[in-house]
Amino acid sequence: MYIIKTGTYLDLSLLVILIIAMYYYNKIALAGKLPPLRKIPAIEAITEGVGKSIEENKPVHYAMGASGGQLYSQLVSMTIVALAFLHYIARLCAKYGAKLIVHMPYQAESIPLIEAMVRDGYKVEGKPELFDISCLRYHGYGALTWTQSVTASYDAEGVGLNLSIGIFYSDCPISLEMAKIKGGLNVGGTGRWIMVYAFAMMCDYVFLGQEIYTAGAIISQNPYLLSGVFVEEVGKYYSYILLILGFIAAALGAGAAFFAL
Amino acid sequence: MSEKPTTFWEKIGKIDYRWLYALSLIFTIIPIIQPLGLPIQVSEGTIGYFNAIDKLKPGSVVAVSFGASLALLDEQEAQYLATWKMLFQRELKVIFYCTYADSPLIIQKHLGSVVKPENYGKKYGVDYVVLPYAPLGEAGEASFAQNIRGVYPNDIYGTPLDQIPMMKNINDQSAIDLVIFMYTSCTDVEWPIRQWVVPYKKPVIVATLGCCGPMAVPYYPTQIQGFLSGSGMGTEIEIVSKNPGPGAMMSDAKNLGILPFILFFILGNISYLGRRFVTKEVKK
Amino acid sequence: MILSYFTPFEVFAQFKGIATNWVVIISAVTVAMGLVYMTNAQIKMYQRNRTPLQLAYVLTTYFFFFAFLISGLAYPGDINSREYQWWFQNIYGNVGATVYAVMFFTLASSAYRTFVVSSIEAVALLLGGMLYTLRQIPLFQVYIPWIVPLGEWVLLVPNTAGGRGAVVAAALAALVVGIRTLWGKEVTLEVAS
Amino acid sequence: MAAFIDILGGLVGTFFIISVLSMLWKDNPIFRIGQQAIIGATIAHYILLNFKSALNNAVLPMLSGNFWLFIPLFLGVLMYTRLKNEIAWIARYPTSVLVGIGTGVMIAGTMRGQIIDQMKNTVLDFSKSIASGDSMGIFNYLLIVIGVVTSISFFTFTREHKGLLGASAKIGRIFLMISLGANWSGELVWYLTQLIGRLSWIINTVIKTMLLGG
Repeated sequence: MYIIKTGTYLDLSLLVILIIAMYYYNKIALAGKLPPLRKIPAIEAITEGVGKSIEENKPVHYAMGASGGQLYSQLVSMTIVALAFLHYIARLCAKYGAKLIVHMPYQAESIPLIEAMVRDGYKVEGKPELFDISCLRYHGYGALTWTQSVTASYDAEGVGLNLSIGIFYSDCPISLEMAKIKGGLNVGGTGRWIMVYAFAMMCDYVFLGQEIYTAGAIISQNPYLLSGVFVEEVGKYYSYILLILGFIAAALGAGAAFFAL
Repeated sequence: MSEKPTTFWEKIGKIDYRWLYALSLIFTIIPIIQPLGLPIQVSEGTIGYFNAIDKLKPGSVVAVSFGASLALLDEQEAQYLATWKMLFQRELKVIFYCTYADSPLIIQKHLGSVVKPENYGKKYGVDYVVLPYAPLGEAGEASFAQNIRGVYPNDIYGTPLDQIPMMKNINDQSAIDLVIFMYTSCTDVEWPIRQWVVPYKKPVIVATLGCCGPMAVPYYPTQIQGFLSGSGMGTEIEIVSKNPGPGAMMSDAKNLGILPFILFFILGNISYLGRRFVTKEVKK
Repeated sequence: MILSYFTPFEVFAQFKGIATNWVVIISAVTVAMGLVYMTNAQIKMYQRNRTPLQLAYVLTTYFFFFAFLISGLAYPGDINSREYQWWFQNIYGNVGATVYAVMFFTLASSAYRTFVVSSIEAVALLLGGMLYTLRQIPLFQVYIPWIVPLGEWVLLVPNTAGGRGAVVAAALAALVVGIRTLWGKEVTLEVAS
Repeated sequence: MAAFIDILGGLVGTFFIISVLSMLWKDNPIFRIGQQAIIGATIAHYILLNFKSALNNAVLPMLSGNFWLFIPLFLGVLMYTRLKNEIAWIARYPTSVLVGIGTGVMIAGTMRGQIIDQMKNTVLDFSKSIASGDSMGIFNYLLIVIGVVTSISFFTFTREHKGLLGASAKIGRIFLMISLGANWSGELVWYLTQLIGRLSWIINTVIKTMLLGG
């Protein structure tokens, strides 16, 4: 009996390579020797949007998707990134005195994390008293209900900046377009490629797919997160090598066997 | 939409969206009230789908894997209704087996009030049988092919299959002459190929959503004998089988409903080109 | 979880089964929390805008909340009863389908704004969008028959290529977040603690 | 003439359809009443659904001897400590359990399905087309290989997009844009079908059949 299941060798090699790369880049990052990352314009637009909101006396809306509170699914990483952005926007709102409205996902189990993020954002900026729990909005079950309620909130309270980062399904084409029509500055992105089109077409500044993860690292300026971007690049080299080895194996008539490893 | 447009070119690029919405609504409603009968081109997949049913010998057994969703019914109802009519118009034995939670509700409604089998002289238990919902998945499809009673011991009314006359000699794939696989998740097209075509060489036709059509195309005609995707091909099967249904109205409404958008798309580009080359308001 | 993926040992598969069952139970129990936050927001909205209309909005929410809660408990068969499903389908079914319908309008207006020939990227976006749209409309299939293979080519070739690259890149990033979380270096979760 | 209950259902459904559609015009009380109603209804539905699940999957099995299920039930209850700020820290334990399990699920599922299999399809489709000698197939699958390689390169952040990487990223961006356009299009026509379905339901089912008895 083998210790490792057949059909998972390639997976294991990828995992091991990423862990080694993470260990290596963490060391470099902690020594402060990481090279700078390419700029993502949408990051700067967030601060611009907060300024616009204050100027127009309208709130900043933050949405992580109607189903954006998934903690135990395949998409948990996107929830974690969305929480990082939530912390960031809460800090900016506390710092500059903008009103923040958070449209929470329907997964109630994510609420403790969401509240903790917002509270801590205000606390870090030394203004915990500005936190108002009624800024955390719960809109019931399902993406379609959420969409309606978020639109109603734009109508009733106005929208200066609409920052939408996280897991989005069919909820974003309405919420993004309505924020745009109501005059809001739309900034956002999702890792779900099938819905990125809505962000690309409706946002003033967009994070395309993977960019949300990189942007999450940049806004945190945390060495572990920044080093993660370099680890991702190692993963990309791995996929290129896989492609080349796959072609060689296919030329030798063993393409399918190679990928079954 | 906040700054007021000044030039003509700017104005046609910043028309209030509500005009687009209103026009789309009006153009969509017209064919619903009065179908226009705009031309339809029948595609090869539809002809293949029709022929697969049409060439069956009297007494053949058809297994319908019915994975229909209420939320997506508008997209597929025309396909379903035309298929039911075709099946009941011929001397066939039909097994409907539900593979999605909403499917029993839909099939009961269809056979209860829309396409009544008794109007075609068909009797429950003799000419057709409806099996309840079971979350089959691909493994379940394989099990069904090997032993129908292992997956569905009873029909939708709780009657054991052994007590249903039609099912007397139908135990597994060997009795099935055609599989109609109806599904809503695009990649599921591979299931009947892997579980019916490859191991048993059974003829298979499929019906799915419009967006899933391109994923079914590569399997036609080598592995599947025909396919329907979306309400467009639902209309086509209505025409080919001479069974009018909701598809014609759907296609007309689609044809007209998209026109305001195309008009606005053209206006948007004229506006951009005008502002770039005539008034030079925008640079490359 | 990871060991159950890589190793053939039954004990890990059993643990995986138990763990996935537990998370469903934990999240099921937490479900009423949303009601507390919704109530907070409703009270605040009414305090800010003490009008009869605002009061009507608040009362509507709670009327429907209790109506569904009671009817979901009162009928034999609870939420699976015919009566409960009748109400739920007539309201939620129609709202759901209509919200999808509204998206047709929002997608159309966003394309009016963005489908302009302003750059190579924008042209690629509008070509991908328009060719496949026309391919799906019956009238264009009749009068421009070559749109069918062209539209399908767009979907099966450049769309597959671009989508595949984007999915791989996002998956690698998600994987890195996951490894970092298990390593205990995910600062986002440290903040929450 | 249709039964009263069907007519009532039709009218209720029509009200909610119009309520949702009216948001496109502007904010109005019909939209807001419909929206508030649906929040209340869905929260109740969600609570009923989950409490039933907790009852069937935890409480009843626990009462019949499976005492271990007390642990997830208790962890679920701990989540509510978030509502009292002084003891809110307790909620991190059940949260950690959820995130830990979620991360394990994600890592195991992502590597094969979203990375290795994507490369596998890219290689095998291309090599099959070469074996078959279909020149159009070879061209298409070669284009896919180029598209996959260049679009991945677009997501490089550790180097500026200049030189060879810049050219590759630029080509990759075009593939990405076509993909976004195609995704948009697929959804647009589907949503149009939904619109037709709802309008047809109001006109043909509610007005013509139920109200006018046609």
